[in-house]
Amino acid sequence: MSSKNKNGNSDVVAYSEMAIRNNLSVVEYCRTSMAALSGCTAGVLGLTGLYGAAFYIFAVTSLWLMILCKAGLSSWKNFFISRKSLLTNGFFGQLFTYILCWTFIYGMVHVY
Amino acid sequence: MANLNSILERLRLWRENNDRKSRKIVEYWITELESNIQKLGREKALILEQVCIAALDCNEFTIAKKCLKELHKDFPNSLRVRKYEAMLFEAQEKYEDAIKILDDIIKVDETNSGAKKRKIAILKAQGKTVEAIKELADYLKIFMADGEAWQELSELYITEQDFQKAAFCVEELILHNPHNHLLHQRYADIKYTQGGLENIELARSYYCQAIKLNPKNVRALYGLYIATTAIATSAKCSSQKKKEAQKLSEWALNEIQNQYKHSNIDDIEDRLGALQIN
Amino acid sequence: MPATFLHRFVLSIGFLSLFHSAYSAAQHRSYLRLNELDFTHLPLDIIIQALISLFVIMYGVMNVAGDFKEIKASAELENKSWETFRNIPSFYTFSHRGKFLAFPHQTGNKKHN
Amino acid sequence: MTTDLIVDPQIRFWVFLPIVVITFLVGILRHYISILLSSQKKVEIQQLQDSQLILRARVLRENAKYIPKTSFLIRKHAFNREEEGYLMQKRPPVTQNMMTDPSMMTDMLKGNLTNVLPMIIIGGWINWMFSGFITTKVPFPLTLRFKSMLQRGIELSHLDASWVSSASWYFLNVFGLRSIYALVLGENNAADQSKQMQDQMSGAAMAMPNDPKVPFKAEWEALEIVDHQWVLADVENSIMQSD
Repeated sequence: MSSKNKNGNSDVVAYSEMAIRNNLSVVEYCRTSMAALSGCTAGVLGLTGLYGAAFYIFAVTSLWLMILCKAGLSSWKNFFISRKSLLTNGFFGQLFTYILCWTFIYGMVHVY
Repeated sequence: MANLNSILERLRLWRENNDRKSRKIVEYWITELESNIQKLGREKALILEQVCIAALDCNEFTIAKKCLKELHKDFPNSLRVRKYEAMLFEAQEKYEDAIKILDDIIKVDETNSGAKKRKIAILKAQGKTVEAIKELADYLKIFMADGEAWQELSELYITEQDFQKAAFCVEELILHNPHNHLLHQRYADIKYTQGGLENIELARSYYCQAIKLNPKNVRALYGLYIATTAIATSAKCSSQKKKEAQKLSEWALNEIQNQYKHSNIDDIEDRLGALQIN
Repeated sequence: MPATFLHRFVLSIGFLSLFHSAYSAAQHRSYLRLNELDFTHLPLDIIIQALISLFVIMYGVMNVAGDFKEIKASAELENKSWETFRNIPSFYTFSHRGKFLAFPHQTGNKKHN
Repeated sequence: MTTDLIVDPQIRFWVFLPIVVITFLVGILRHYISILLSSQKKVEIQQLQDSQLILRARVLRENAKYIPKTSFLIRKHAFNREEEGYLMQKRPPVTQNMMTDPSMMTDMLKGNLTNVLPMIIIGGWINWMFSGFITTKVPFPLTLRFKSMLQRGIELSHLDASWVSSASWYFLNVFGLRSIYALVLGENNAADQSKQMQDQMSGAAMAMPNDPKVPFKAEWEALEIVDHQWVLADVENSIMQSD
């Protein structure tokens, strides 16, 4: 048993770089769309202040769940190395997109 | 329309895998693609290239010429399209003309590896393997990280039966791509063919590695079986080693039988006997 | 599977619906302003429509974005054989038996006649 | 206190929306212009050889454990042999002066032409064309510190900080639309396909410093200290145990 474990540890799982990059670009695409769209929705709903921030967190989390569903709840390990980094990566990177869309639609709908 | 989409999908797959399905591609071209050239969108150039090569492969020069004309319309100054012109000459066995075009390309762009490779392919087509090897070795002095070229060189060495050098090329490939079970299997194949106890033991290790990377690789399992049998029956071996080899060969046989559990093949051992070299 | 017509359809429906809800919200705001009422919250139907269309669009986007590939390096090689792997287009030679086995297709014949 | 400012709805259609549309379209236009202007970098064959050499030395170092020891030693010798080893080759020192190389200059000019110039011109034009409007309000409260950032062109000390002026709205757009461009234009859009046709087959690691001596030396050192451990030494037992 112990020798088996040792073997398991010494085997570094090889990942195909191409596939990783492909997956990341798909996720990035979804993330940017989600930031833009959820920003628009927040603007339509007229959320202000902390409600908007909460909505962003809600959007990111639900996107994460959707991606996991798409990859398959049990087989996500075939497609991503870490589930957590899928959630946290790009959290702040897309925040600016979200705020811009939020401000834009909020201005269009609620200000005038 | 759905039909066209599925064909495009298949072509894409073949392109990625380097499948040589020339006959099929030409058929697709005649039945579906030719009338829909404009609908191919951004893949148009890639598909035209693919069809062009396939057509040359099938001796369908009219189709190849048509593809070339389309490509030429879109990219009048592209060196890549010029290369396909050279390939057309090549397929028609007008090697001088082909070489002239390729030399022109190389003169314009010294780093054009595609044209250089074609020149080597021409030597190969003419049967001048030794010269092709020499050219390819020169090419590899510059493009050292070109896996395709190393692979081709190893094949050329094998046709010349220079297994030591072929093995060197495959080692290079393994370095570039250490997780590819096919390369490990190939290396073992070459080492086994080379013969001698040391080489066969090396072959055994690499067959094992190939199996480890892909347990479904039956060719490696067969290879492992014959390699271990050769060790077990070798006169020069210590009895300890023989025993281990015996064990491994039994294991390999067992694995092969597992693989074929669902198909009706019996007497694997007899069949394997036919593969033996002693 | 590539992005199908259905997914694009879903996507555009979602966009239309989101746009519609935005328009309704703007209308609601101007109605309130004309009647000098204070804005507290949007009518529930607009909120629900906006949220639902967000998820409809996201569903479309997820499908349009493309498929994930297996990241295990061995996954794509598992079913390949050496014969496919060793086939290199850059070094194709055309002087093989295919030449003698091949027969010109109809399209070729037509032009010759 | 903050909502009692009523903005003319005409501003929405004649200032607010046009700024977004203009910024977006200019971005798209700039993308295509930069594709048009981009020139194929000419790669010297010597540079190519050097970069491939380094690539090969690197994979040898990283994956040496997969090949037998003798094979590794042969390669190491070829790379590191004194006098004639690949990594010991002398290269004529390349001194590339920025000012004397005309292609470098044009590249720099093109970069300026497509990046900096439009931003200044369009920014100035928008500032002049739509000056002095309050366009929108950010839906979250901000401190007074942001006033100078968001209310460029409006000098009103009593105005709440979350109102945004037209000039500032333009700059918000310039920075915020970047990821949207990536979404719309895609990483491998149609424009890239034509570039591919112009023949680029020489593979990765094209970028190469002008002076290969430094990376050569580094590779040489790294290769010297590689300790070869053949990973296949015990593979027979491990596969038998693994099932």
